[in-house]
Amino acid sequence: MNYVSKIRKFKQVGTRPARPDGDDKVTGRALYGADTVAPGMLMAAVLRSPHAHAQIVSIDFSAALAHDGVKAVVTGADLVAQDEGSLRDIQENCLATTRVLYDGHAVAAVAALTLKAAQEALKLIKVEYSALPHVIEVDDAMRADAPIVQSGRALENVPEGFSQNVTYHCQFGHGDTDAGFALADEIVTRSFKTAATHQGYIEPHACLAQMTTDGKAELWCCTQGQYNVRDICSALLGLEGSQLRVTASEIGGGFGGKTNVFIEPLALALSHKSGRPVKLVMSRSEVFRATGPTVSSSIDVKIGMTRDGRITAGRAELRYSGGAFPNETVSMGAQSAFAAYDMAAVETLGWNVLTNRPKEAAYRAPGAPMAIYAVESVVDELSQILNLDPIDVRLKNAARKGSKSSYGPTFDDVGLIETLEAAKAHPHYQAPLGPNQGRGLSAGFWFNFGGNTCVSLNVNTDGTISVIEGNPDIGGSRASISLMAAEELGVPYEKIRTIIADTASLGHNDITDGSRVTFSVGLATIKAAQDAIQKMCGRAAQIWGIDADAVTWEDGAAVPAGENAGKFPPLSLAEIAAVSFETGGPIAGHFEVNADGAGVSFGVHLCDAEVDPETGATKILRYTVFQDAGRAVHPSYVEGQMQGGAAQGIGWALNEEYIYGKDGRLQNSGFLDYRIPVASDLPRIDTVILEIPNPGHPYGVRGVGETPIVPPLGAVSNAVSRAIGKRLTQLPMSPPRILQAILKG
Amino acid sequence: MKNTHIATKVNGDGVEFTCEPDETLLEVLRNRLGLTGTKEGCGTGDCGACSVLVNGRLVCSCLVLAVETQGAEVSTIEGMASGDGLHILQQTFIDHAALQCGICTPGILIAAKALLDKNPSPTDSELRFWLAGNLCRCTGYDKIISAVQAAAAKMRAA
Amino acid sequence: MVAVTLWGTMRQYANDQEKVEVQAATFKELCDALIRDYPGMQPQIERGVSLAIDGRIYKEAWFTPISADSEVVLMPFMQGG
Amino acid sequence: MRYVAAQTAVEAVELLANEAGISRILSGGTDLLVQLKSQMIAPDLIVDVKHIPGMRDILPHEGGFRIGAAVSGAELGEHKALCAAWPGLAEGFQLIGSTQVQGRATLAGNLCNASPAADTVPCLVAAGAIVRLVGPNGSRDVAAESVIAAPGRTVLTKGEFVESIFLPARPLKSSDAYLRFTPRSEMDIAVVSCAVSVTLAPDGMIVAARVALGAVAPTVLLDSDCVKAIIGTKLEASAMAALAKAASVACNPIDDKRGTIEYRTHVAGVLARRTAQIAFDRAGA
Repeated sequence: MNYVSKIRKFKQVGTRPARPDGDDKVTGRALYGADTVAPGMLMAAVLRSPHAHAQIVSIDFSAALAHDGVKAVVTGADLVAQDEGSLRDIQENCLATTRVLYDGHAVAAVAALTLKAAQEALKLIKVEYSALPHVIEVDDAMRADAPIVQSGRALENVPEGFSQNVTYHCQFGHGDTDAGFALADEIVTRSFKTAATHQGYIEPHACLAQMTTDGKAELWCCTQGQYNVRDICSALLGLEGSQLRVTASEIGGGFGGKTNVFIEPLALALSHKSGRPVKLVMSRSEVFRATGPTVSSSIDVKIGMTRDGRITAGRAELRYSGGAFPNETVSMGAQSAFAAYDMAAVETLGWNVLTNRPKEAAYRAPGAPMAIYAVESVVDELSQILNLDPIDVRLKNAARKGSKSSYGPTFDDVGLIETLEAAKAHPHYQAPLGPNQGRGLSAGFWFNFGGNTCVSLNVNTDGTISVIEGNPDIGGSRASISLMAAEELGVPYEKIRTIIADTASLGHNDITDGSRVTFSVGLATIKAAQDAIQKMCGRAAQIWGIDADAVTWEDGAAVPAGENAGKFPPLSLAEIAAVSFETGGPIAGHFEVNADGAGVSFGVHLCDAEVDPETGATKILRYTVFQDAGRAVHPSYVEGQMQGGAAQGIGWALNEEYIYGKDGRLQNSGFLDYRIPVASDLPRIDTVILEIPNPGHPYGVRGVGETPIVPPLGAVSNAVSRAIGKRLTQLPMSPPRILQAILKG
Repeated sequence: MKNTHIATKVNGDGVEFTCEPDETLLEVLRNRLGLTGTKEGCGTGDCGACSVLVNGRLVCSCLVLAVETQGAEVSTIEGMASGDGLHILQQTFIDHAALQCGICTPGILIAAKALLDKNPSPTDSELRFWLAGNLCRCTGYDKIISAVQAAAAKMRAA
Repeated sequence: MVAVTLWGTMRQYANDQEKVEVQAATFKELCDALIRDYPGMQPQIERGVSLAIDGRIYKEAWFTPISADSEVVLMPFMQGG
Repeated sequence: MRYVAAQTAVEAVELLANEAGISRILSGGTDLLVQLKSQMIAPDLIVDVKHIPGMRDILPHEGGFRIGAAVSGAELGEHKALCAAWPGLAEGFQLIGSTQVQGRATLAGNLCNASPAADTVPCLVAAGAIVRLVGPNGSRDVAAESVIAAPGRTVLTKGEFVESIFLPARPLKSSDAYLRFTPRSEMDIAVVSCAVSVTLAPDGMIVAARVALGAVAPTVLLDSDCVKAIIGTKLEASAMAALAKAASVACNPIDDKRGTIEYRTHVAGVLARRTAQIAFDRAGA
């Protein structure tokens, strides 16, 4: 549906009230995944593979089961075997059955009276492995003679003649690229590599499961999507969906990494076997070894440009690896690589390749950051070669309303040009630079999703409102949802309380992903409010004895619609609510939708970096984020998304990476050597929110959560490349890599 | 392993507990005393989510054995607000949107308060280096720095 | 008839055409028609596809109407973070 | 596992000497607890030494300072006279871990953990620090550079532990400095590090120096060629070039997740120059 933007004046949307969960979170009362207990609870621990790739010859857990305090042991044989591809992969990833496919792959789990007893018991489990050859790097895994991670997994779209590790192929684009390159005055071709990075949420995965002998179960866990957890766990445990109630705890960060299921089925299976509640909490090392990092990539980009900065053609070939299980993340990289440009000829090819790494999990705009980094690096290099202003080059080629996007559809209103112009006009862009300093710029893009959403809105008899939604609040969404309900109903924000339902209390909601919550849940909340308003208008009409369609809603009250309807003083929401029992019963609004119309979001980041020419150390001096938010419902949390995404992207660009030894084992499974940015690594991150309303949302909202992680990779790389006068093509740009580039002469 | 009896003070209250000698203060706070406001992000002193004060010193409670707190005074996030009101730092964190997921927030509040008690007017740089051991993955630290500075100003004026 | 733009990989199942015409008034009818006319597309369509109609992306929505003059682009089914 | 908070040095020595199983000394615990958590070690006995009288004192001694083995980084950083005399050591100590870790970590612990990349060890070595050990046969003094035998291994014998560390008196116009290279600004392990202690003549010429390099060899290097390069100079360009070269030549590093041989070798020279300059400027100030 199109919500043609009547220019609406908002009273509450766009303000910055206190978040409803603020008090609980600053006092330590908020309950996260590991913060609950149950009477008689056991503690569980997981045995993980020390091999990158091995056959499981046998598992003998008799000694573990006999260990003091141990109540249950589960192995892969205890989960219900799945036939279907992706469920089967989740099952194998949760507990390996015949082969371990990466260092850290779960093999067995133990529940005991204490965590220590469970950990001791793990050491008593005898697993006989037969080691198999492994492969870690994506380019190595594509070679014909590479060790095979899984065979028979290639989809029909993979051409003949590739290693069996290649499971997926895609191609996008339009126009004649050869003809386009022939028109170019300058062509740059470069190859890039990016490392796998982890979402790095501070809260490790944690859950508390209770499964009883009558086939009922309760699960408390930190997740981005309790309904998804329910669906997967019921399949893996053989439960009816209705009998497994999943409650999402407060969530200590996710960024896509908590869209998956890892330990929950193990805890349920252990609870089933022991007849006791089971708590299972990952260690930080387990989080790094066994939960999803993003894909690692190897990318070739070729772009042609005329002397005056017009892109004539672009081509990219992307090879991604998301670990030991098939995925199609590369398709989003291939679609978005050139999304910022209005191009006559563009072609992208994508390949997914299996390696002996943990199963990829989505990470903020999955697949896009590395693809756009590669493209933005080449566009920057062309701007340098042709001595053109990098913003002017992007403005000249920017995607706009009516552009045929690199992934096919024609763009509606998109805010890229406005965003670029804001960057160009900002004082940051003109500020002087000192020696060894460089300024980098990158555009970024994300599709943004809608999806399945269900919201209930209860009008309480005291005139307050309870909003019940089903998407875990990662970054302040309860505040935004409450604001939209308050706006639509015309009641103060303080009258609203929004809660996140468990799986039994509200219909299905898709995962909190794809920057969909403020858009989709907001849409459903507005619609649920309208549903309630319609009912309240009906009650007012009855009270006044006029037709229901002669009543409208203004400023939180029912009023007669015009002169002819009759003369009655407004009936406020509170007044209608107070007599709701007398006028027909409780009042509630409801809405369910598979939301479409999520508007794409563009961002532009400016980064100033200084490089120490003797050590290759990089310091980020100044950073500014420009982004089209459609409509910033709670601007503080929009800024927060922009700043947080920028910080993660800076970490990705400079220091974060999965480091493997020759043995295929992860060498840096802790926060000491997996270096996420600390407070003293970063400058202020300035933000400029643009609001180009999304025609697909009643308030013009676009998702904002994912786009901000896309531009930093290119912005930082371009800044560093300009600072040292050498083009860098590999992330992270760790000091040894930068120094090597400087010294190479 | 034999349990040891420990008498200590937590947030001003006398507390007695028994624990095994290898249990950390973090484990005892969370699992034996029900004080789950102190979070575990890593268990190895690299993230700061478990920050508490022991005898007035800012420490990671995951790097302290509970048996070491015999006779000590321990301060946790649960003791920061007074009965009827939030501490200025807590209120300012809410007002400045300095938290998103909130898992790092208790540790950052404890650490920030320890700094302001010692240095009421830190520079941004002093603040960033002081808080370098408190990882936050959501905010990019920007609003945290603003909030602490705003709270410091209010505390100086108070 | 609706003209559907195919992404590169799907063109091999339609004689390398970038655009194909099918008789369909909804998303579901379009998927069914594509499978009928171009059986090579069946596995991908069954795994999941999105559809961009006049620039707006739809997932799963069977009864989304398509008019003959709409711009219709077939896209992979997407997943976010 | 048993935990005992020893009240006297004699008690601690007896406990350690009589333990048949694995024993560990606890002072700040910032390394020990990580090893326990990661199940690297499973000791039978932990002896907490920080309650022994004197272990948390910093006392003037023979014109220098005697630092109790359980003095934390935060406590040392609050000792103005010590920080003024040994700013490099104080900075090196403050670089270990976070503010939280500073609340617990000790010099003795950093030394006895025997990591090639320990931040305070180059500082102690450059300072000419003397480490006092107590054990079943009484106490003995060992030069800081002789305490570590190999990565993860010290010369301490069964029953011995560090009681204090002595920093000698400073001649006039003396100072020190410490720099390390890490990818992050904080919360990191040195990829390369360097400590320099210098004494200047009244005319500003370097008359005495000690240069120590960390994370470029199995143990911290106390390098005489680096010293030769700067003695009798005012760190003129030629002296600096010679120092950088000597530092790079002295390196015997490994490739690991934190750095490459090539990188460490190059940056050792850079850091030696920069550290010497800071120490020189401080001594002359």
